Amino acid sequence: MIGTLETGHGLWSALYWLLSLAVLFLIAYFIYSSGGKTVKASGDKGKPFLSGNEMSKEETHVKSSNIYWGFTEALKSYYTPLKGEHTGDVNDYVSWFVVVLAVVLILAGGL
Amino acid sequence: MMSKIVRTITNILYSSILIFGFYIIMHGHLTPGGGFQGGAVVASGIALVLIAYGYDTIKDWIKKSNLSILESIGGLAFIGVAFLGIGTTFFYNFLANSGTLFGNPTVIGINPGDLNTAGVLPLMSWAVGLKVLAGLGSIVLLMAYGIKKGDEK
Amino acid sequence: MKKYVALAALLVVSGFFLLSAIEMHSFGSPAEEDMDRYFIENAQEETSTNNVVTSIVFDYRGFDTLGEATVLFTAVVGVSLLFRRLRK
Amino acid sequence: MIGNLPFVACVVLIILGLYTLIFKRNLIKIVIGLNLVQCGVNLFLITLGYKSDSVAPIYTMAGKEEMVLPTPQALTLTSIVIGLATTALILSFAILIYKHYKTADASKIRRLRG
Amino acid sequence: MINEHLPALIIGIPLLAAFATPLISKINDKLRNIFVIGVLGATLCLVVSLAFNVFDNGIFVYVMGAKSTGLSLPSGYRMPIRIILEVDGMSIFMAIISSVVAFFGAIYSWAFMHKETGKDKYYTLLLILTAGMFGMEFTGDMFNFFVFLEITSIAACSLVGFKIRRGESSEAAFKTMVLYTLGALFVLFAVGILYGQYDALNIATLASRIQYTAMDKVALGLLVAGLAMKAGAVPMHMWVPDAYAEAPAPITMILVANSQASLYGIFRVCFTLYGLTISTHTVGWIIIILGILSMFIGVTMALIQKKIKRLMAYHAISQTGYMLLGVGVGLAVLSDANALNSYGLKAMEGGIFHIINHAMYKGLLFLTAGAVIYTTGKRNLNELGGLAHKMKFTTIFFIIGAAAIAGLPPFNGFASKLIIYESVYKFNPMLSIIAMLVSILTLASFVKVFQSAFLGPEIIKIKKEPKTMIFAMLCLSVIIIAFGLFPDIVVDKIVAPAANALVNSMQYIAAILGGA
Repeated sequence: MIGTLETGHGLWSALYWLLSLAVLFLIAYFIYSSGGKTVKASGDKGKPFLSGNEMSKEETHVKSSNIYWGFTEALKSYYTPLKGEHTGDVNDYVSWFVVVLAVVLILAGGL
Repeated sequence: MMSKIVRTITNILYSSILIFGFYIIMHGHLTPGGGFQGGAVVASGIALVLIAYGYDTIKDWIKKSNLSILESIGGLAFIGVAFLGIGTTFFYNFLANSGTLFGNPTVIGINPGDLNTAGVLPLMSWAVGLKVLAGLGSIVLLMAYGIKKGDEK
Repeated sequence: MKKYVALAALLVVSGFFLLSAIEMHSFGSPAEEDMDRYFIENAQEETSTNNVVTSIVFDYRGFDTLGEATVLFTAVVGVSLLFRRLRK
Repeated sequence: MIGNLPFVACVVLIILGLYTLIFKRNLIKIVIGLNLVQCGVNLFLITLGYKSDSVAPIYTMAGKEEMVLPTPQALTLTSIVIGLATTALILSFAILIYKHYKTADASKIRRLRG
Repeated sequence: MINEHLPALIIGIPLLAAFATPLISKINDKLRNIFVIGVLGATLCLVVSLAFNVFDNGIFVYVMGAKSTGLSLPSGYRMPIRIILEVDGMSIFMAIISSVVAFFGAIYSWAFMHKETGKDKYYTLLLILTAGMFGMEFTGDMFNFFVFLEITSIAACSLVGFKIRRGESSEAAFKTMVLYTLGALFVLFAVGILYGQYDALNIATLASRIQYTAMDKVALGLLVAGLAMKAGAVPMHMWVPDAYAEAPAPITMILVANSQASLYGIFRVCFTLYGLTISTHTVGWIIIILGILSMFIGVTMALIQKKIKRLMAYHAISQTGYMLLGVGVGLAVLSDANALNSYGLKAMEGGIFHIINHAMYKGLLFLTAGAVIYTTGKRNLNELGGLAHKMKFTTIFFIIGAAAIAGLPPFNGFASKLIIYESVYKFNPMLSIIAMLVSILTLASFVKVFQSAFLGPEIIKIKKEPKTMIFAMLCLSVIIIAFGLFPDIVVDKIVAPAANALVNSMQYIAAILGGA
């Protein structure tokens, strides 16, 4: 069968996957279409609403630096040293290179 | 621009540097040297003139665009000679021992040398020589121009 | 702190480099020379050149020389790209 | 050991270049460090081909038939030209950086980080 | 007749065109663009025909300057003396990637570089960079490999510093150049050490002669570290975001392929050059550790980036980790025939399949990023928003690329990642779990880009993207979808021969030296 990839211990076929996706979509569409059709997005319902304040549409756009703020805040102890290592100093780039070279030489040469 | 002494000596030396460079390119297959070395010698002549006369004077004498054309031609000639051998293989020395241009067979063992030997090697030497003298010359000129531009700002 | 790590790494690397320099065949008597003996013996006949180095540069390893010429060409093009005029 | 002193000298040159690259902050000095490494490697290559009591591998009016290995000479020629090209390019970058940043201190030239 | 000379022509034609480009630019700009695209298209055709040749007839040997193209040994001698191009499954696999990427990069450049000055030099360098990659991939000679490594380094760095009005460009190019040159010098030092011991430069000859002495170990370390640096493995990755973010978008796409050519160098050194003598387990683990570090640190750094191309550059590092992981697992079990057949070879196929997938979708993503920068003039994600309103095509292409890199079915990234997960799980379950975690984080960070740049209200003015840019992105998207729908064909036809070529290093040696 064309499109079936052996992945070592299983099979993967994108065509079957698409077929099952289509079936799922049909089921979902059936459930969706059997619902009521009374809700309309016009008037007050369509306006952005943030913590009780009415805002213009431009202000509601979440800036990229605010996305995953919680994630980075929680992993601060991981991120602070990691960012500290990316100094942008060419001497540090070379020293990292030499450090890796030393480690590789020890591992490859010692064993 | 440097002092008059430097300029006068440059005037005297310049031609002999050029001739020496071309001699080295030409005898690359017989004596130490070859296209790169000779080209570098000629380019050092250009650098000497640049130092003696300064960038503003020399830029009218030696055009960077001409040098870049010369360099392209040198590169094309080199790879062209390599492509000419493609009847057999890429880089095949099709002129060696053929009896035509640069085609005399060479004496095996220690000998005084014959200029008309070595097949395509002298041609490649000349192509590389042109390329190196144009390339190094234009690098020197361009860097002088770049520093100049930096000073103006 | 970081400096000492770099210095230690440099010392390790230099140790290995020195090791390879000392372990290398003794200076003046190459361990194997079959490829080079071929060049010395046959270069005159095959390329009709007195200068063995030139015969290697332009014939046996001519492709390297093409690469080298390309490197120089690239550098010149790169330098002229950097010092180009921005307006036409 | 003592016979291999030429190789050791080349390696020392390489190590000095690495030291310069790691600890010196001036852009020009960094380029010089790179050149030191280059010279060390080139010298290492050319010393590999040396044979005692031999002449240069050129038959024109040669003194005798024993010749040093020719391949390292060809390789070194190639790598010298390559080194020259890289040096020219890298110095041009240094000129441009100096023009934009008004400094040649590598620790101040780090707008790109993080 | 032309069939015999294919490898030399594939390297020679772009170089010839590169020397001719400055002259042609003097005539006409449009003619030059057509010329460059035509040359790259012709090269692509030659690569494809060479690929058919190699898949049918096995390893292709081309001897430069000999009396006939296949004459690798001079009569009566046991070692090759000339430079030999040796094209096996892995080489041609990498060459296909390079040529496809360069071709679409040139097409995309037409509109993208329209307003810049110095286009003649730009196209010259592009051609040289392409030829250099072919040279690295085809050559069977260590010193020749170094020469082509330097060619790609110099061309790549000149192109990284293309925007001379920005100081950051020069800064990135300087740093990259220092590292590239140092890495190449380490490679040269290693070549010198190998030459000094065995008096040979040919990879096959060296591989048959190597004893694995202390000096060989030093040379191995130098080669692996130098080439891993150029491939962008953590912790030598710091140049990657600088260079990728500052280069023009089509060049960034080619730089990805260039890094992968160095990756090919590592594989060639570990599998072929040292394959017979090395302690494969140790070196395999070195590569696996480099891969895991690259995957994890790359993706976590990408999450917090604010500039669009810098973010994608960190993802390039992280995806390189997958390739190192897959092939590293294969190397680690190389001496164990049972494990190799049960999962090692599959892991290598996954890693190698990921190389071509990564080149395609990462190229597409960089091109979309280039389109965003071209139409808005802004690099910072915080200043972007609502691009989907105007740039419908770019948005669709971005979704395709992002879904592929995050490993969502049915795109190609999923297929290769699935192979890697399953086979690496048998080797060490922990590695597989880390790989999956990294995949999730990748999805998360691309959701961030999509939300902040493409969704939301229109907050900036944009112009439309030109047609040639859309065409290049469309072609890459089609390739991605085709690879995603029919991964089995790709794996069977081009990936499996590449993996087998790496494993069977004896064949590579026998093709030059004869016998077995």
